[in-house]
Amino acid sequence: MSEHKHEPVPYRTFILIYVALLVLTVVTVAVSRVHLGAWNIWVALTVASAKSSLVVFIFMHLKQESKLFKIGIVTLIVIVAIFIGLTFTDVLYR
Amino acid sequence: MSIEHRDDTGARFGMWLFLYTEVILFSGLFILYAMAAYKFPQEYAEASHMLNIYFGTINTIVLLTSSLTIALAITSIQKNKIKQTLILCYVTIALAVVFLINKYFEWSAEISHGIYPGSEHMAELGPGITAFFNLYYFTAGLHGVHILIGATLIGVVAVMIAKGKVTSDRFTLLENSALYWHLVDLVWIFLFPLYYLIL
Amino acid sequence: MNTLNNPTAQAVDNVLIYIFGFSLILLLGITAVTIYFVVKYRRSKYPEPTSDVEGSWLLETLWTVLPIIIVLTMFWYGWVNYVGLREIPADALEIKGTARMWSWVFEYPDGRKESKIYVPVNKPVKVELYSADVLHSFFVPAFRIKRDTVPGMESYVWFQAPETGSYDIFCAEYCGVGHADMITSIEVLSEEDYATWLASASSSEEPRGLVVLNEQGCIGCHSLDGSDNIGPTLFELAGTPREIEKDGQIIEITIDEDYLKRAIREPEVELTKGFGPMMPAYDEETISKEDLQAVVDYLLGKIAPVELNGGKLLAENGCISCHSMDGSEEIAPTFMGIGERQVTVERDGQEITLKVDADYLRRALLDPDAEMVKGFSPMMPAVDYLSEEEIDAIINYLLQQ
Amino acid sequence: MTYQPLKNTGFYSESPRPGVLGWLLSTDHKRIGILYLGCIVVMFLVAMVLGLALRLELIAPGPTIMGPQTYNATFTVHGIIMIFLFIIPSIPAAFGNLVLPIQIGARDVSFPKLNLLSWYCYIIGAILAVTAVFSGGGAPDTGWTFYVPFSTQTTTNVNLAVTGALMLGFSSMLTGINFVTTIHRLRAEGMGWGRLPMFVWTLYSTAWIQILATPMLGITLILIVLERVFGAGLFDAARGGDPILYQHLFWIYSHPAVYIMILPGMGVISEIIPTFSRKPLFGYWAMAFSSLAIAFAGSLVWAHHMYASGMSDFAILIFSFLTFIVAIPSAIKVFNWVSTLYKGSIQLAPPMLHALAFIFNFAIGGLGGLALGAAASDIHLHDTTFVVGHFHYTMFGGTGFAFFAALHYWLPKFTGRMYNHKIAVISWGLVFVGFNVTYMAMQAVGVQGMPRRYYDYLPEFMPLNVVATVGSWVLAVGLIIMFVNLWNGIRRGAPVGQNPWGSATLEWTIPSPPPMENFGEEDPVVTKGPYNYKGVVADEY
Ligand code: HEA
Ligand code: HEA
Ligand code: CUA
Ligand SMILES: [Cu+2]
Repeated sequence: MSEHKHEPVPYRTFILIYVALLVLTVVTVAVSRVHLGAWNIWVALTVASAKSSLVVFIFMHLKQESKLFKIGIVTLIVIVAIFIGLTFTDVLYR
Repeated sequence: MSIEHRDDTGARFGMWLFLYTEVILFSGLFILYAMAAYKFPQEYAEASHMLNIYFGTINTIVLLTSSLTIALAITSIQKNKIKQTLILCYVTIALAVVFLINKYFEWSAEISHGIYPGSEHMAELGPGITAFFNLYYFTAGLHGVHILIGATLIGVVAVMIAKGKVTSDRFTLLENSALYWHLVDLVWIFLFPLYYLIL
Repeated sequence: MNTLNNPTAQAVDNVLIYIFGFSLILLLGITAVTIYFVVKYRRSKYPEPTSDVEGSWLLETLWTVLPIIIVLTMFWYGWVNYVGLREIPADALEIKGTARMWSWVFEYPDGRKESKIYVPVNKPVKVELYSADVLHSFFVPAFRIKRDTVPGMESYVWFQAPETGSYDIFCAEYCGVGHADMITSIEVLSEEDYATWLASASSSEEPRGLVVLNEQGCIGCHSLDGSDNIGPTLFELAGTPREIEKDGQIIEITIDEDYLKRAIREPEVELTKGFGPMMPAYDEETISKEDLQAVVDYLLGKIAPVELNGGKLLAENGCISCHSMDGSEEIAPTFMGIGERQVTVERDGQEITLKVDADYLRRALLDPDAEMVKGFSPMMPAVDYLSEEEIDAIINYLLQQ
Repeated sequence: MTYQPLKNTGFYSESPRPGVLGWLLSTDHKRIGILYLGCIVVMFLVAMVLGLALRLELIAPGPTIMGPQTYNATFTVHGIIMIFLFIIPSIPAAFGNLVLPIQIGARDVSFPKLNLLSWYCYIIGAILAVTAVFSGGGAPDTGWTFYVPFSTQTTTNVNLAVTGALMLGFSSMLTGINFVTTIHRLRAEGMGWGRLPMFVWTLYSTAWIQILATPMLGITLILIVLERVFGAGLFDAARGGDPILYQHLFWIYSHPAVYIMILPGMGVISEIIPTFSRKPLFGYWAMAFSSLAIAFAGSLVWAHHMYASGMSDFAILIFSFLTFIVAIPSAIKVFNWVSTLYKGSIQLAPPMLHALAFIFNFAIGGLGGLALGAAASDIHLHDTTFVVGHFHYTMFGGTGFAFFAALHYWLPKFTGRMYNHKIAVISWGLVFVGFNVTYMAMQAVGVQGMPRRYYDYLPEFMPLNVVATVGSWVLAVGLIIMFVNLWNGIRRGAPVGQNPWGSATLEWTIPSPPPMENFGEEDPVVTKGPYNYKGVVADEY
């Protein structure tokens, strides 16, 4: 089994990402205090997705992993979306 | 070549697959959340106001920091800085403990207000709010359990590092428990806005 | 599958026949080809394969596209007919049906409650469905309609019966021990029978106690005829001894008013030996003090036996639909003035004329075909399923006409 | 016949640890496979006897051999055992473990220890499920679907049963993770994706379902327990819950689960039919992709179990449509199997007979599924014994027969002994006939409108019920003969060479039973496809 060792990620990168995450956290909290009605939830979710992709790609090294890993993630997201989406076809139209 | 051949990528892939299952596990609770949120928008806003946003924010920061430290730990073990790695692991565990203590105070505060599954005070608050808090307790509770597991994992790995079983060229165990820890963080990244921040 | 000529059943049967038909063709085709190949290319005849084709994209596309078309027609046909099951004709009669472990209560617009559905023939009927406890399902095979009753949610079904008669209602969603016994029926009555049924404020005739027992569905678990099923029977309770289980130990008691009241208000406290704690408690809201008293009185037989009403019995048992009260004689002799009438009947071959009296009527009820009234053909069912008392009541009633 | 000792006893004798521990602590995929197989067959027999009891009760209206409570408990336990303890692990966990690594030229799965762990999860689950029957408030009576609110109210022993199911789910999940990783990482040199035996492809698709769907069962069951313990009321309408959402969560797992059940079975059939026609599988890639398609589309149709539940009509429109789409890949498979026979050289050995029976039964079951998938007709058929007929046709007539086929096909490989063919054929005939009589009658009485889960029924349903019950006796006789024959085969059948059927996949290129580590010193190098029978000869036995 050919084991390609990928280079250690420099500390700096991690620190930067960390700062970015903190900033985004502040952003959500701040935004959530202003009234946007239904938009609040969507903003919150977008920010959350941004944060999580940072964690997944950098902290979890997905960036360095092979294509297989990425395809896996996409599949996962699609499936979760299907589960939630199709359940809504019931609850939304009842 | 024997069956004890080594396949780090395979091991990591296996771990990722396991994380998928964890995501689906929580997605079940998020489905329930979404449906109830659609049914009771006002009640949900009200209820989330009853949660203490400071506890939530602090815990978010705590978890993000712990995510950072464990990520750094991997780089440092790759650089064969064993001592540093160990310290980073301990810090991570410490942060996990902080998180749980924080949660303990938060919950005891809420419970003292009579807000917990099955309490008669909740019954008075009406269905929407009850639904919110039931889900909140179960989701946060399940997340708490994962924190415990993750911390223990990292603890075990730390011991193995100290014993030299996990080294700069054989550190998949550390990577995998780090992956698990990041997942715990990921769940919270969604849990936090959904429960504490919706207006 | 007996295709019934009522709208909902038609809708469903169309689809069933379409899909089953197609399926049968496909199944036979596939099986035939398989058997043909197996026989033709058996190893004894062909020791080695005579071809090594690995596949054919032409065929693959063919048997991907064709099935898609086939199933899509099935899907669409199924859907449009389903829509028919949900769209209720405007003038539908509305009945409120509530399921509970393990019985049905149907409430009519005039507030009357029955454990059966009585509806006029040829009238669209909407049944609004509710559940008092767990999931149940309102299922009428004859009309091909089914819908779950969900706690905290309203749903409905509709049907229209072109023929009078009795149609079974099953509970199709599993709901515990009584699931299979949760059977009642839709009684489709002719216009005039329905009118009589509406008029006869039936429930008031029966003693209040029995009415409550029926309404609350007690009968679902407790028989009145001495047979124990899910719960102990309610037959002749007065003064009978009972082994009951109270906090752990078995004690023997004789059934009396207080015991019965306790047993209804808080059943789980004293359990009759050999029965599980399944009965729900009935509090003030569900059964008022007065009703409770009425029930207990009824159970202990403290009330005069019901005065059976022959006229009502005739209506209930559908006699009226053939024997008119107004002298008209389409199908069968009228009941009008039957009390003092001469009839010419045909008994084993020869004709005889006789005066209508009690035993003639009894013979006519129990063995109608033995003495056929002149000019009418044998079609009346023997009503031997009626009790002695009921038959007497009917005869008295008829003689007074 | 006279007893002949085996020349080599392969992985049975070679083991790091001797005796029982050598089995209970073994991480060898073959030994774990055998452990699974043993437990699964035992569970199968137990649940079958329960099934027989159910039929006996239904031979006449009214209580015949049991009362309502017993009946409810019986079909619940029958269902739970058959689904969670028999059919879901049956082919993947037992034959998957035995065959998969060898077929891809590996020496074991990626995570042998995890593999053993998943077996222990299975055992714990089994123990919990069984104790649930004999302890506490009595055997669970919820049906295998655990529908709320009944399942949260009944006084019977639901908690234990549910926890058991949870463990079993976990076991199945771990197997899934193991297989996906193994197939990706441990394929031998030259074993490209285009050379994977179809059995591997189906196991791969199955494994993905096990990973992506099973956790949903986990959370659902956890919620039931929490509901019962803390009375939280997540599904309680009075407290903002929604009983129908439970059904969504349950079926989000349990419909994909039915494809966990059938896909490996389809894989087995796709191995056997080419072997006994000595001809390549027709439409290899179509078969491979249809497996993935079933796995994916299978996760889009769950709510077709809920047409009558009070779900929105729009949802019914969507799910009915998707349900019909999911039938297509199955159709493709059937057509390809039949075409594989064309111009072959067909030998009706016992495995082949079971495979052909599979096609027939599965076609009936699946086509019945179409009648259930259409909105209007399902309203009538839902929760009638037609549904019971449908899923026995797919699960027993499909997966069950595939399991029998696999037993007749691979047992000689892993025991080194051959069973008696004549008896095998006779038992096959009895099982096939008995099966169809039983469940055809059940489907028919369902169309008449007899609801399922009824211990008692109206007289008009009696004739067909009697037929079904009598059929189940024929079935019983056939099955007993079959199992006895196989058992004798294992004990003292004639020793077989390494390739009794003349198959072309890798497991037949090594001794029977295979040695530890499967292959000799150097790893195998694959040079030809799995269905290339050129020059492959079946050796005598
Ligand atoms: C191995 C298990 C298995 C399999 C493979 C299937 C396969 C299918 N099932 Fe089944 N099903 C169950 C197990 C299974 N099912 C169980 C256990 C239940 C009941 C659960 C409970 O309530 O207890 C159930 C219930 C069930 C229902 C709910 C019924 C109800 O409760 O109202 C429905 C409804 O749509 C359904 C549909 C289908 C369909 C469309 C398929 C399709 O995948 C079938 C595809 C196959 C074919 C189509 C036949 C082969 C193809 C041909 C012969 C070629 C010709 C075909 C065409 C041209 C289309 N099933
Ligand atoms: C793989 C799945 C599977 C299999 C193989 C079977 C096999 C059988 N099942 Fe069942 N069944 C289910 C899965 C399965 N079942 C499920 C999931 C349900 C739904 C439960 C619910 O509603 O919740 C169900 C429900 C169900 C019902 C409906 C209950 C109801 O709704 O009222 C009935 C009724 O007849 C039934 C009967 C049978 C019969 C007669 C067999 C026969 O095939 C059995 C054949 C075997 C024998 C006749 C005995 C053979 C004897 C031996 C092999 C040797 C004996 C061994 C020893 C003594 C150790 N099953
Ligand atoms: Cu009520 Cu089943
Ligand atoms: Cu399904």
